[in-house]
Amino acid sequence: MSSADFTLIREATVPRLRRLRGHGLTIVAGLVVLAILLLAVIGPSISPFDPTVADAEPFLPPPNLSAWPGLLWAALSGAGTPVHWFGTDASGLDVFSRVISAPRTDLSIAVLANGFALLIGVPAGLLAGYFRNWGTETLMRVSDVLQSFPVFISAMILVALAGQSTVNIVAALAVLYSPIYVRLMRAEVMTQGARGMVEASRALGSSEVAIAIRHVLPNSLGPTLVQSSVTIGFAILLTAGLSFVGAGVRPPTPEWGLMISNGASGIMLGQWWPSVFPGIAISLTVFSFAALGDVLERAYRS
Amino acid sequence: RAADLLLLAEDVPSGLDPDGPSIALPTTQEGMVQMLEPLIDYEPKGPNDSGFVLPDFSKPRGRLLEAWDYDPKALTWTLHLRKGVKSCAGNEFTADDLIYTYGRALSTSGAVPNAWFLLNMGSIKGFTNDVFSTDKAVADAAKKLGDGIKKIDDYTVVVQQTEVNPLYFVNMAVTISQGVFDAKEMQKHATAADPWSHDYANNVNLPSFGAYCLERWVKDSQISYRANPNYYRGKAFYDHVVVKKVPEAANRLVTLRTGQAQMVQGLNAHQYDSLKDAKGVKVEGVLGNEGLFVVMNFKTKPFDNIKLRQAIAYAIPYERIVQVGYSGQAKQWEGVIPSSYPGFVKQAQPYSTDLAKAKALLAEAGFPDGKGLDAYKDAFKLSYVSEKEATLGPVVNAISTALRALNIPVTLDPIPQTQYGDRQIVKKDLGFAVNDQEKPIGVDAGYAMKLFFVSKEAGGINNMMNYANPELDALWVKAKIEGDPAARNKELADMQNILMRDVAWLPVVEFKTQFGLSDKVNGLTWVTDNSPRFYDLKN
Amino acid sequence: MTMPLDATRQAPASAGQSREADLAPAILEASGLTVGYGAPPPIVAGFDLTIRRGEFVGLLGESGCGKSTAAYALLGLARPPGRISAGRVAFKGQDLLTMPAARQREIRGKHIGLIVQNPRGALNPMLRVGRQIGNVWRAHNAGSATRAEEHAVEMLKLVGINDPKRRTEAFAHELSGGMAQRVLIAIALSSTPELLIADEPTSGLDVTIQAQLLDQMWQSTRRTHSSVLLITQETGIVANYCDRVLVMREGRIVEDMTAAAYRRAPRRSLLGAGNKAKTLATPGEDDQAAPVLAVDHVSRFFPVPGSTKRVQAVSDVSFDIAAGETLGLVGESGSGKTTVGRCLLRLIEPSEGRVLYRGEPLNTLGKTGMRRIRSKLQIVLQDPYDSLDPRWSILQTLSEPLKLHTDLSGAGRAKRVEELLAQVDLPKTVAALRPRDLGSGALQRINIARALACAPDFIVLDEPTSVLAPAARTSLVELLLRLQAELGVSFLFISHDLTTVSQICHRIAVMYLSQVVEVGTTEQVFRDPQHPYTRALLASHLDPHPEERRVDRAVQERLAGEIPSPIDLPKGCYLQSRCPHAVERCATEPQKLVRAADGRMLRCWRVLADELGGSDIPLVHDA
Amino acid sequence: MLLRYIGRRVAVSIVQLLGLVVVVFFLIRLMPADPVARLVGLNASKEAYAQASHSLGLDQPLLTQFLQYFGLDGRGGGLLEGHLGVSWVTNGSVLTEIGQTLPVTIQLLTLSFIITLLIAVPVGIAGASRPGGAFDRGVFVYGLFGGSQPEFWWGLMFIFVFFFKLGIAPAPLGLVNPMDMPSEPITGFILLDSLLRGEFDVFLDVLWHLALPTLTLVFILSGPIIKMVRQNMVRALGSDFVLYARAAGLRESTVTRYAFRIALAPALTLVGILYGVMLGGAVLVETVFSLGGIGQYAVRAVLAFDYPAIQGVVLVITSISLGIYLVLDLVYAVIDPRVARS
Ligand SMILES: Nc1ncnc2c1ncn2[C@@H]1O[C@H](COP(=O)(O)OP(=O)(O)OP(=O)(O)O)[C@@H](O)[C@H]1O
Ligand SMILES: Nc1ncnc2c1ncn2[C@@H]1O[C@H](COP(=O)(O)OP(=O)(O)OP(=O)(O)O)[C@@H](O)[C@H]1O
Ligand SMILES: [Mg+2]
Ligand SMILES: [Mg+2]
Repeated sequence: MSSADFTLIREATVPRLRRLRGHGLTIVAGLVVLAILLLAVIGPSISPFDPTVADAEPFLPPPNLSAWPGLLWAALSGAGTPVHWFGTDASGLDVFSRVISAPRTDLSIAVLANGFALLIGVPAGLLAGYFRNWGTETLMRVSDVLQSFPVFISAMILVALAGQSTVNIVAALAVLYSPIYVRLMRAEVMTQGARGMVEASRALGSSEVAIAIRHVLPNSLGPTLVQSSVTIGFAILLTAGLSFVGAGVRPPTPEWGLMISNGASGIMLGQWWPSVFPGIAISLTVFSFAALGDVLERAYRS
Repeated sequence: RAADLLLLAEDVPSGLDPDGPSIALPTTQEGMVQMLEPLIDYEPKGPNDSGFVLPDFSKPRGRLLEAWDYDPKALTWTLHLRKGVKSCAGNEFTADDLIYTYGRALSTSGAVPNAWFLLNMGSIKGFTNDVFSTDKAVADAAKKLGDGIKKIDDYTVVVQQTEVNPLYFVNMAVTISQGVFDAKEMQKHATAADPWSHDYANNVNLPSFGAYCLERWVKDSQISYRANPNYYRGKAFYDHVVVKKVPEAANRLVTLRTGQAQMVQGLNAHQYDSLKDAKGVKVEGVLGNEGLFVVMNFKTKPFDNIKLRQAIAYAIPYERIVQVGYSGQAKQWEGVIPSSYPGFVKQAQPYSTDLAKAKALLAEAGFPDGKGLDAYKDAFKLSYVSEKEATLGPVVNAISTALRALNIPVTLDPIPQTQYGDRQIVKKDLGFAVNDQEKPIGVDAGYAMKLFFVSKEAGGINNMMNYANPELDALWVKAKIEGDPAARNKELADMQNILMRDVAWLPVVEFKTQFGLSDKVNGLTWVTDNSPRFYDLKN
Repeated sequence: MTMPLDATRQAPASAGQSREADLAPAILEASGLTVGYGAPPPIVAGFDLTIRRGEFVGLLGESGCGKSTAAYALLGLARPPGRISAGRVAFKGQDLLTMPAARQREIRGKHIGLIVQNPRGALNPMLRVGRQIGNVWRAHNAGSATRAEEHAVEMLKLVGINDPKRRTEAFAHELSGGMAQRVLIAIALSSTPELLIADEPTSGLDVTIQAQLLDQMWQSTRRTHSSVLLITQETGIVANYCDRVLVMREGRIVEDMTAAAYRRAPRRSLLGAGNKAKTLATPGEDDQAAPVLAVDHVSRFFPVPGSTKRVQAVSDVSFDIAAGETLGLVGESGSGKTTVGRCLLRLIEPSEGRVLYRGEPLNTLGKTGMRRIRSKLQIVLQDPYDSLDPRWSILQTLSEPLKLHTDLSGAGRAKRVEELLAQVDLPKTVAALRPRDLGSGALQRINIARALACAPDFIVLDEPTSVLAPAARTSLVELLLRLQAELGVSFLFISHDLTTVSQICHRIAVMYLSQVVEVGTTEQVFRDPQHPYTRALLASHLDPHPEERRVDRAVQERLAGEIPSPIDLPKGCYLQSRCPHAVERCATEPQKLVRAADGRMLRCWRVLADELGGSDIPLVHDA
Repeated sequence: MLLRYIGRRVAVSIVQLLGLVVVVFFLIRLMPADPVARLVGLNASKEAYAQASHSLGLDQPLLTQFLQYFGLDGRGGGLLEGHLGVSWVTNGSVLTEIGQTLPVTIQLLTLSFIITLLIAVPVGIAGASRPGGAFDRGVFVYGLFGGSQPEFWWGLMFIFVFFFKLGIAPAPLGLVNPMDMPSEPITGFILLDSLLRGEFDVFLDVLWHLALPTLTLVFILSGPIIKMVRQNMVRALGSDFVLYARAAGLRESTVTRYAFRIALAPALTLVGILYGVMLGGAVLVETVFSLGGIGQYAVRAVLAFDYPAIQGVVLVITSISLGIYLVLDLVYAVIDPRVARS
């Protein structure tokens, strides 16, 4: 036989990477996400002030832009006293230290909430998509209801009644986000379950559970992973909103949403810095996660 | 439009029934006091330096009462009612209205027996705990107005006390629960299921003899009043007053600054401070009866340790809290009752910020350098009301920063008002909390003692920190029925000294009750319920 | 026929007039046409072609060589993000690419009609087809909306749709593939274009439908003397319909010859590479007595959701397969072939009847018993890529059956995988690759290797070659033959492709609408088909015929319409509505599969009667 | 057929809602919170507490409370008769209160969604018509940006700029000037009511007051919707049937219409889902602009542990969301025949 009827190593893998390149935006988004991840790890340890110690003057404005180069030089060369780069807030907490320490909180809430939502949604979606019976139908109807829940209000109820703690926020968000994954997973499992590979494996004598877990599950995770990126972004926003109505994380934990909502009214008094800097940080982060989700989606589709 | 007033508030009344479910909300009380007319109040003392008119607590004056007589031997009060007072509905005020009001209080038919409570506190005959008896017959019998309250004629009522108790008279001034209903109007809306018209008062109107009548009320949004044209003290200057709910403090602030509202409330000190330099507006404030204190629960280890409590008292950064938390509009609180109240006793040696002393006391308490406190991490969760983050945030941050500097493992624990209330009042399990909302509404040191400090066994009511000191209780037993004012004052002063020594509360600051006003609005008066009286406002 | 024909262009439909076409003026000329989709290289590069008036031109090319791209480019179009970057297209001498947009639009649709590969996708899913035909017609002709509707009905009738009025109300998804393709033809022909471009108009359709459609197209265009560019991958199609044949490779035309020359030329190109299949291995005689697999009156129906009716996918099918034998299962789409194949392995439980493996009924087996037998009965599916887990390496894939049915160690499995790869002629380096790195021919070999992993006795091959390129198809057939000779395994070979079936099968079973209608040896079925359905099927088969084109031949055995839905099956003969020989009795009398004198099984009383006593059915023998 | 489908869907939804009520009822009562304390305030004598507890019915066994809520205890007036109970804070009927607050939110959302669609659809289509062009890139970036902003912050920002600094927007005091005496509601939707009464000045005034909240919502919502429209349009324009329509010589406008119709369905789904989410999610904008909608009502109910109000809000919003999904499915079936027949 000749090699004419099969090609080894198609070029398919090359353009996939090339497609990722697509927008310059992708790089920016990727860098921001990396930076945020990095800050989540080292943020608190590199912040010039303890982000929870309130002993500075309240409402110190950030230094003038023209003074930054000099101050920066002084800071880097180890001379001079630490500077409140982004000013201080109503309590006299250092805004800069809090902005760079916040990713640890925000990301752990968002990532954990998303992770638990996946933990609930993925198996449920797999069950519902692969084994279609009245039990899984009921599961879907329950998931419908969960999905029609007013997410924000429900999160608030859970947090307000169960107590304002990170654990409760994570739990609330996880429960409320899981139906999205049930749905996505189920749809994808139904497509994947109809593929020949399933039939082939069944013909080989694999058990249904083995097929579901070994073939269908891994091949169905794509859309959920794409969605994860978006969900993580939204979870960060939602946490911020919860803080605004007083059901967010516990102060003085450095968290962007809390900073924005506590500082928001300061805008009216001309004290913009306590909320604008975390505002920029949150926008940039959510934007980058969304952009990354978009890139992933395009990569997944092609 | 000169006679219009727009007040921007954090909320509007949720109900207007003094025995209704929302009576504990200040914004609800604010609505009631405009329409309910009290029996007495206090003569004004003249404005303070910011323009606020304060009362002279030594000069009670009649409102619905023209005069009153007290017979100490018979323990009876003869109330002479004012003639020619007309309600919003045009009904004339008579003894029947007062009898109705007391009868309603005794019926304890509302969600909360608030009116009953103040009369019970005043030892009025017939106002006993029997009304709550689980034996229905006993309860029903107790709910009938007996000879404790007697109508003599249309303008005279006699009230019988069971023991010497000055609190009856003090409490008469508490408009929100002792104000008098327009009985005719109320009875019009009574139903078989609701003979005391709670539904009507909660949801529709509060008919009374006050300065204002309800015009329109949309719960959760706004309430507007018209001046009562029949008001016996003369029609109010502001004919039309609207209170609008604006949840965002910042919006209230900027709207006042643009001149589109005449009055705002519920800002934090920093925000009020920012109004001071603005054109066309002013801020009026009074160190009235609001104070902030730290509660350390005697049932929660290690707060049962007096040395530790004292160490904490010396560690509190009083000055920073005055400056950062209240923009200077506060002062250190050196007693346990408001310093403006008669009978206030200043601490002989006030606690001050003294870290050396704090450290020494900490060591004495058995925790040198904070060692060993880590075991009590949970106890050091500093609770406060999460809705008050804007005001309390800087305060609790200052406290926790200061205490952590002494290696005391403080964390912050904001909880919703409701939950806070539940744990403070019912469960009494708040270990470590910051509180800025408890004030004795009755202007009397004894009222404060009974309400906050006396143990349950000795007839105390609230005692959120589970403080029980037989010495204090013994003094109260005497003071409660002390007929001689001087002797009573002495006993109450002793009690205050004991409380401060024991750090039963850790008083931190007294802060100003403030309002933002258009500079055209004058005459703001202060009443112990901290609600402004629109009637007193003038150009 | 009510087609509004242009009188001046009308010419009598006649065969063999292609010679004059060379002299006729060019309708469409393309030169140096280049189209790319963003990333280089261009997909169509330096494409030249000329089509003359009245010419029927075939364009032959492998999948992916750029045929469809070129077809659209000839109309000045490219699918985003594609762009025509160079070249010229002239329609009757006018440059199509540079003319104003309005004029371009006029040419598209009015002067050049297009029919495409995936007809259902080309129709707007949200508009009724009548509207769509009307919309196109109104874009090029003055007329009211009502007139357009009427025209749509006429056009549908013209392209052979029954009950055209009702069909104008249908949406694309409600049409069968064949019907949708007819709608496209109706659209393309609605303004009597001078040139029709047909891009693989019949791929994915049954041979019976394919023949109907191509015949129809041929007739319509001949009648109007229009030109046709017929794009296809099937040598049979070009050989049977075209006057001239172009061969395209990698984006350009590489050969251009007359159809006659093409038919006579030896098959050099990989397209249609020779029928050099080896002779079949004969199955072992002694095994004949006890078949490996016996199908015993198997039926299978599916409930129709929300109704008490049921889909009769398989009715009362019986046959045996001997050791080392290949049984071909042919029949139109939807006739139940796949369901039969699945029933054999209990991938679908038969509703009635049983399947016996070496005399042991499978339906009574428990879980463990079935698992044991699974290693002996295997299946290879149609789409090789779809049947493999894209995330697994070939090694993992081929290890799966070994893990299930053997207790080989990791190293033992790797060794066995190497053997398997060698068996299907793949280098062992393939083991490390993933499915996406392999072409479909190689993938199908992997599938076969997986089926072979546990040394099965029997494999169901469900259209294993249908998605393969012709060259890969041939080599796969060779592989299967060799494997059978080496391993003695039996096959059930399900296919539409009669050429392949004739090369590989010992015996053939023909299915129609859930029933088996004829079973016989390959020789019997191909040389002397008996059942009317078998005959029509074979007649529709487009084999490159060296002398004659189908269109030049005499009247063919032909079936009317399309396979009916298997929900409300007729009482009598299932073929009765389409059969050219049906008489009254066919409508009432259920047909039984009966053994005829020459040993074959038949399900047609008329044929059987004919054989016994003589009938008037003219048997057409395809040489 | 369609009617039966609707009937079945509605029946399923009702069962779902009943299940929901049951779960919510017990769930909030399991939470470590006690609503009674808020009532009694400082006067928390044992007696007062018991009294308050009794007045809320909380001294009854859980099951009795539950039966009462549903109106199954023989006294009637429960959920099954359409009553949502009495608020523990205001003592008013929850149904009436929701009836007052819900129209505010619906009005705001509907207006915002209409404007969003009016902007997002043309912008999305314009972006899709030249994929990869400068405009398209801008549209794409905005699509991502808009959806990733904290709306309350922008709301405050807009107030600061447009009201406080520039003075061109009304004070954030709700829908009407608080000093004006609005007429009694007819439908509860002020915009509609004013038109019904012929009060055009009121209509315009309300629109003016809605300008900033609507701007805020449009700013946020247009992001994802533009993104969706653009993406679907790009996909539709690249589809076989559009290419074929071009090849058949159809006018560009017809071709765009073809593509648009198929791009519409998923965009509508997104609008529906967002609408459902925003019913509760609009609370932030409502709070910032003092609009007093259902979101704000919910916040108050939650913070006050007003169980009947919480249950009412959750039930109403969830029913509306389920209703929207149902309507969406039907609309989908109408615009896309493929769905209808399957
Ligand atoms: N929209 C597109 N974007 C990128 N590449 C494309 C696009 N459409 C087609 N191609 C590439 O162009 C090549 C030729 O495609 P085309 O559809 O013209 O081939 P074809 O000869 O018609 O194939 P087939 O016989 O399978 O229909 C293919 O390799 C395909 O990958
Ligand atoms: N799971 C199922 N549910 C309902 N109907 C089915 C199912 N599987 C197959 N059918 C129906 O049974 C009939 C036979 O289908 P089957 O796939 O066996 O035909 P086929 O001959 O293999 O067709 P093709 O050549 O297209 O593969 C068809 O009408 C099909 O619609
Ligand atoms: Mg093609
Ligand atoms: Mg098949």
